[in-house]
Amino acid sequence: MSDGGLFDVPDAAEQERMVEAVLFASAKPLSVGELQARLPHGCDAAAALSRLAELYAGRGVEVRKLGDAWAIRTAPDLSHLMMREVVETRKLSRAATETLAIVAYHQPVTRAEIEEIRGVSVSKGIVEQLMELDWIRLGRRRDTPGRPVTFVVTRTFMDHFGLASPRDLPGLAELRAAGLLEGTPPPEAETRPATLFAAADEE
Amino acid sequence: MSDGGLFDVPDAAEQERMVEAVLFASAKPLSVGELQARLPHGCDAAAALSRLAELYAGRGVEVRKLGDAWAIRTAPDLSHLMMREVVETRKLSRAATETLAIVAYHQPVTRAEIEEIRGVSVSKGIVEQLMELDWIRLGRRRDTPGRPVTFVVTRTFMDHFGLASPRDLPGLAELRAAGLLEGTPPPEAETRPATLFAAADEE
Amino acid sequence: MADDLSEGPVRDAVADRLAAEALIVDVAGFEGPLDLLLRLAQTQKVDLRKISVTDLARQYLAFVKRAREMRIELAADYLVMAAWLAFLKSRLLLPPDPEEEGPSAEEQAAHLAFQLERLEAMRRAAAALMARDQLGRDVFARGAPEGVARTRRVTYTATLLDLMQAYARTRTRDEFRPFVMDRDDVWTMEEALDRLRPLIGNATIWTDLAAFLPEGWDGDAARRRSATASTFAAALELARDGRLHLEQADMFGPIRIRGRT
Repeated sequence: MSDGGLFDVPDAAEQERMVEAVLFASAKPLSVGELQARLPHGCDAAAALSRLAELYAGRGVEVRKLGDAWAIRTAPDLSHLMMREVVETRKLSRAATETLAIVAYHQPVTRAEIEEIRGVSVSKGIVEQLMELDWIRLGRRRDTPGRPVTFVVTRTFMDHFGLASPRDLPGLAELRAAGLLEGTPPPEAETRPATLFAAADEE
Repeated sequence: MSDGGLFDVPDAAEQERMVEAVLFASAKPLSVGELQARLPHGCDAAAALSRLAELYAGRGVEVRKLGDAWAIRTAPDLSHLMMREVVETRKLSRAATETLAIVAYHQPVTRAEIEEIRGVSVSKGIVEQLMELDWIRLGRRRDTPGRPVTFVVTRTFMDHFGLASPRDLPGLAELRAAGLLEGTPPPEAETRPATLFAAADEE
Repeated sequence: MADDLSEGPVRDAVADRLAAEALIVDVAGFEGPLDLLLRLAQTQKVDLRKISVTDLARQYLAFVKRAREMRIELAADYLVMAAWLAFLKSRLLLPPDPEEEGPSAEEQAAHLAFQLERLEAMRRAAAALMARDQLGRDVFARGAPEGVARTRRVTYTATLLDLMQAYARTRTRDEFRPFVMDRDDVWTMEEALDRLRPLIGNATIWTDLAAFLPEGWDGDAARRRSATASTFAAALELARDGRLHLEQADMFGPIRIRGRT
């Protein structure tokens, strides 16, 4: 350990210990930047992280990448031992899970687009519920007339569903290959009922 | 992993994983008995625990015995990483700024001289604060009865205020010319402080 | 339930009511016309891309007709969809009108099929998402996270301007201080007392008060006045304490004092 000199950078093993300690201490995932900020100057959090992830592979707890952040989580195959730790959560309604899936697979997505896909207007309660769970949040406004807000999924969402990246969403590649994630505009909007659905957005 | 047979006992490595995961997820330290109760039948929690403690020895976190229970805790030498320093910048108090100014203009200056100029006694706290900021330090003792200590400004002070030398500080006449003095003092005041500076310089 | 069997109309009424209730439940169970269409399409048991939109339109219209016969209030969007599907169905069955502009009936049908397929895909995706290992259910975070202690460090700052203004303030404070009497020419009573006390012991004979004025205070009138007043006051103070005697022979005559022995 080198802790004497003011500008001594801890060696690789020590950096690994530091990342390990900080990651263990936090219940929430930490981004590389956040980790970096907690380490002494000159440390390479990203390198220490990847070494640490390797070290923990196959263990009872794992170093997992969750979106742009990292966290230590118990191995999923040991969930049966954790009955006592299970947090009872209210079951999400079908409408809410569908809306969540649409945000996750189509993000950034506007409310009108969600309604187009689901064929019904999105109730305010659902968006509120998903935002309260910190699973979706507002993204950038769309550069189209009216500059509608968009929704994207959050780091908490990635953490909750154990997703290392949005690309890891189940079946994403197949859906994309089938063209089901493209914003295919309707052939003509005037006569189609879809316009009526979209109108529900305004209510 | 053996999860098929009803009476299969997990092997040693698997038991270690289990203890690791349970200990990690538990909100409070667990006794050997409690761990034993959480593991499948036939496991040896104590043995797995001691192997795990060994495995973690020297790592960023350690398996520690707390009373008669066990928990995963940050290694004590890394506790400094668990501190987040919030730096708050405040404006120096009026009394401290005045004291500092007097030291800068009259250095080396004794406490009694500062008090004479300010017209009030200088609190110990202010001198300590200015010394802690490394803006003033003790100069040579004055060759007068009682040999009082003197104060001078530091290199840090010069850096902070962007001064090459304390002599670069503008005189009172210049301050007034720059409109930095409020009010209209009597004309004789023009010359008096200047001579006082000169006298202070000679000391 | 023999009565029910014998009385046909009653049984029919019950059956109708049950059917109506089932339909109400069904309509309530659908999330809009698209959801209903998807459910109907799924009964065709074919790839949604190969779905027969005309069959689907027929099924949907039949559903709406039945709901109307049972006087079930259908939301407006179900009826709009019905009207559109009836229109689409008729266009699909007729040869295309070469004069007509806009998308063909086939294109509109294809888009409807796409919409249904996309909705179904999102439903499957939602199910797949929910089936993943979830935090707090299958995967767990540290049960006893060690919080980050926040320490507050306060740094102080000042600018050169602050410094100069502060100095200017201290150097000019005297010039603006509240008015106090200049004490250069004042001999205070405390000073007179301090001077008189040790001298009076030796004054065994009557002595003019003026003799007790301090050196240098008998010349300038202002100074003499101040010293005389304070020395007189001090003499009165000491007389009260029984330390000396005072006498004045006549009005405005000299005041003489003598120590008390």
